[in-house]
Amino acid sequence: MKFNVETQALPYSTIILHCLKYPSKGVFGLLIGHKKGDKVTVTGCIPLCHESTPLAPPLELATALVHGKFGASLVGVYFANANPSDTSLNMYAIRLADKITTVTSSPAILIQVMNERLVSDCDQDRLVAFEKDGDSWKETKTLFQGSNFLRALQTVIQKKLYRELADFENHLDNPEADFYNTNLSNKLVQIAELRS
Amino acid sequence: MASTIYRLITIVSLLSLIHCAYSAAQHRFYLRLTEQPFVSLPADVVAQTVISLVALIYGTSYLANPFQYIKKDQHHDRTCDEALNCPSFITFENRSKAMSPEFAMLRTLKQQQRQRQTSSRKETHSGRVSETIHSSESTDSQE
Amino acid sequence: MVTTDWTQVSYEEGRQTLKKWRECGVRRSEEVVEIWEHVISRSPSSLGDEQWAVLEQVCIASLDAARVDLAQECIDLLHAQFPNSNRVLKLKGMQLEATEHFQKALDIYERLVEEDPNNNSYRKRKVAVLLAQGKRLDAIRAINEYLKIFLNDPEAWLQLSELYLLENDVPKSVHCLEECVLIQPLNSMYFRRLGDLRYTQGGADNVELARAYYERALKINPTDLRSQYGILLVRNPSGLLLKDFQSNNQIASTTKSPSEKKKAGLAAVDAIDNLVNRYQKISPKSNPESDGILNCLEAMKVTIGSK
Amino acid sequence: MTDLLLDPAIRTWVFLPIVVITFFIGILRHYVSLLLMNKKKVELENIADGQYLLRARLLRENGRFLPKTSFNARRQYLCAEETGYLSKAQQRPAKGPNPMDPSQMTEMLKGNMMNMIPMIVVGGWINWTFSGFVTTRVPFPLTLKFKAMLQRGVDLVSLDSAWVSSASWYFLCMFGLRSIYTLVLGSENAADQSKAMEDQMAMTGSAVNPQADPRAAFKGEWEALQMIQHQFAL
Repeated sequence: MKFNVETQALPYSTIILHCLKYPSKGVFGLLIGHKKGDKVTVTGCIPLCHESTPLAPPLELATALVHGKFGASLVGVYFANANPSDTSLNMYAIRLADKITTVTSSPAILIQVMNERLVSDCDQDRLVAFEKDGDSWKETKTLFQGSNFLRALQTVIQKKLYRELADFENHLDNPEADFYNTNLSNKLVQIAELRS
Repeated sequence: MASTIYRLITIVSLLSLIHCAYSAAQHRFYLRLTEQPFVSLPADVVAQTVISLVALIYGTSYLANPFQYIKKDQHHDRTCDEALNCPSFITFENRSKAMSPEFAMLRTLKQQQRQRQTSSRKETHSGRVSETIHSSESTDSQE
Repeated sequence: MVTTDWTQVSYEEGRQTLKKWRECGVRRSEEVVEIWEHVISRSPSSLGDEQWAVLEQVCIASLDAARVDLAQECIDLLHAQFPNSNRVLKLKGMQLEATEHFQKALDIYERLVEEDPNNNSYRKRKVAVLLAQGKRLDAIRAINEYLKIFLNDPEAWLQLSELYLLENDVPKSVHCLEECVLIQPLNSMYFRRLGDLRYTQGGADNVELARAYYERALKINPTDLRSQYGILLVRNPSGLLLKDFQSNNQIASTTKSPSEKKKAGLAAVDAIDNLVNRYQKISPKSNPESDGILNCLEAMKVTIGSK
Repeated sequence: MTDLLLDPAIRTWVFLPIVVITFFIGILRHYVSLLLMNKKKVELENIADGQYLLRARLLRENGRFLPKTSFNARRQYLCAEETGYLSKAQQRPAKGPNPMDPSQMTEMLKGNMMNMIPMIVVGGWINWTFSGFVTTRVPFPLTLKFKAMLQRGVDLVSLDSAWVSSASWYFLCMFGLRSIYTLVLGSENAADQSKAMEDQMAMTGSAVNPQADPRAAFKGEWEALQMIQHQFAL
């Protein structure tokens, strides 16, 4: 079944901000959204950790908490590799996606951030979606937001909002940090009129 | 509530201890006035000193905050990133490099150079010759 | 997440922050560059002797933040002050690495190692060059070679364990972490990370070891949230919420004798308790989701309690 | 207590100058030794020896945090018959510090030249110039045995042993000011102690000094490791 993945503006920019907050590390996160037929809409994302080799305990804990809160609308995993020239699929992300597929009993999708396309003047889609086909992961179509969204993204990056983003690891370091980033999302919507 | 009681006990026992010291000095001064040899302190002063000492120890032992594990972790306030970070092995192949304009120009230069090689390899059809060109060219581009 | 705007920070506070980051080896390159450009570069000389250490820190940070021009400036300033110092040469090598002239950087490091074989930082840079080129297996071999001489260097063991994790070789990574624990038995992060690794390895006795390590980490550093969560994970006999997410070989570990199950249940409950009172202290203003997490924990406690 | 009245001039011309002299001689000695002490060339092998000895000790001390299997694996790695580093190091040919060879000679000469000679010279000079009178009194009563130490140069039987002669006051200052030296000098070299330098010290600091013969140390560590009973502490 060929999925058609549409990432809304808010999760799209949160993913990019998560990559920018830890430029020299691989990042990981969960995707929230809903599925209708072969169309998957990603409405939110939760940054989990910022190391290319996340260990089982934080991943299990975070997925359990997020699953407890969002239930079946947990649709997949996003990740980015540390080395910009390395575009291979990260095996920890694949393992997590498979586990989500078993738990939510519906095929999970995998979104990879293409580091080399993050440069400001690139107009290609920064995110590439994959779906499980048999036991290998195939690339699927993604709906791209278009250039006005990119301009909004640039203003957010200029304001260095990525420093306010908190992922689950930051939460574990200091429980005051909210890894659902509710305050940041409101700010994003307000500043860059991103439809949430 | 409880800690105020212990604080009270500590203060009272401290005061009574000072009072004992004062009365002991007073006793010595009295002995010297009446030129009597100093033998020992009067029983009540000794008793009061011992009791107030015990009360003081009892009070302060409750006021002191709970015992800590002897070997404290010296940099316990470090976050996980700081503790597990290896600064001497820092590498610079990261996202900020991929996004910076200067390196974008460097990268396009490398891509053109790679395309030239693949096209040159097709023309000469002899892998070995182009391999030597490739290796020599790559060393030049490194200079 | 409260963030400070580093451009408006006072000179003294900027200096203190740089000093703190230098000591705990924090990697916040963009902020270091910002502090330098907006605050400290106004009058670096007023730092006295400390300005050379700050310059070195700014140079490395600017290389990390892909600002090769700023790095070149720092290197020139340092070179002017210390004309033939090896450390400035090392910085020059790092700059070559950043501009992808790996072979030249390697030559510099080779020369530095011959000149001063006792200094371990040059050898580490040679490993870093291999890492930058993406040759992970060569890097692993190089670190092992390095560790044959300087075997009490926790940083090298940490990097080696990270590399083994990248190769998905958890037992070797555990071995390296154990070395770090040997060298610094009072660092709660190493114990907690060792517990994570053992838990990731899976299997009844590994989970048991993970529990031991989490408790030791908690004993050294009682406010470590990760160890508290770790104990909850390990002790979790059949908390409904977590069970389906635990990797399947953990389930095997829960088939214990009833008395042990009881003990595990009790320990899980009090692990949740101290997590709950940790979260109760958080003001919803800073973390609106903290009560959401509280409810999850309460739900878990109910399911475990009823078991 | 025989109450002697000391001439206040003693305080300004004897008591204080001795303290100042000792202090500055200490600082001078520190810097001269820094200049003279050439950077001891520590070969790589000595560092490796030092590291392995430190490793064996760390294994014994913190071995209780590791499970039995990994502890035995490490012990085996260190103490195996042919391959273990500790066993190999024991069979190495003895290379003790033979005093005959010139480099050791100069080292030793420089060593004692640094601290013995200034002490004797200055002590003698003070004893010669400020001899024959008492400079100060120790506040607490002392037994007679202290008399010989504290009243060198003033051999009055009846004098209470609390009084201190100038020569022994010099020696008191010599040892008393040691902590002040670390305060003054310590704070100085802490300033330029950047992190890299610290690691550097930590790494080579534990190197075995080239003169000592490591074989005995290795034998000790080897036996200690063999005997230890591993018990998982957690």
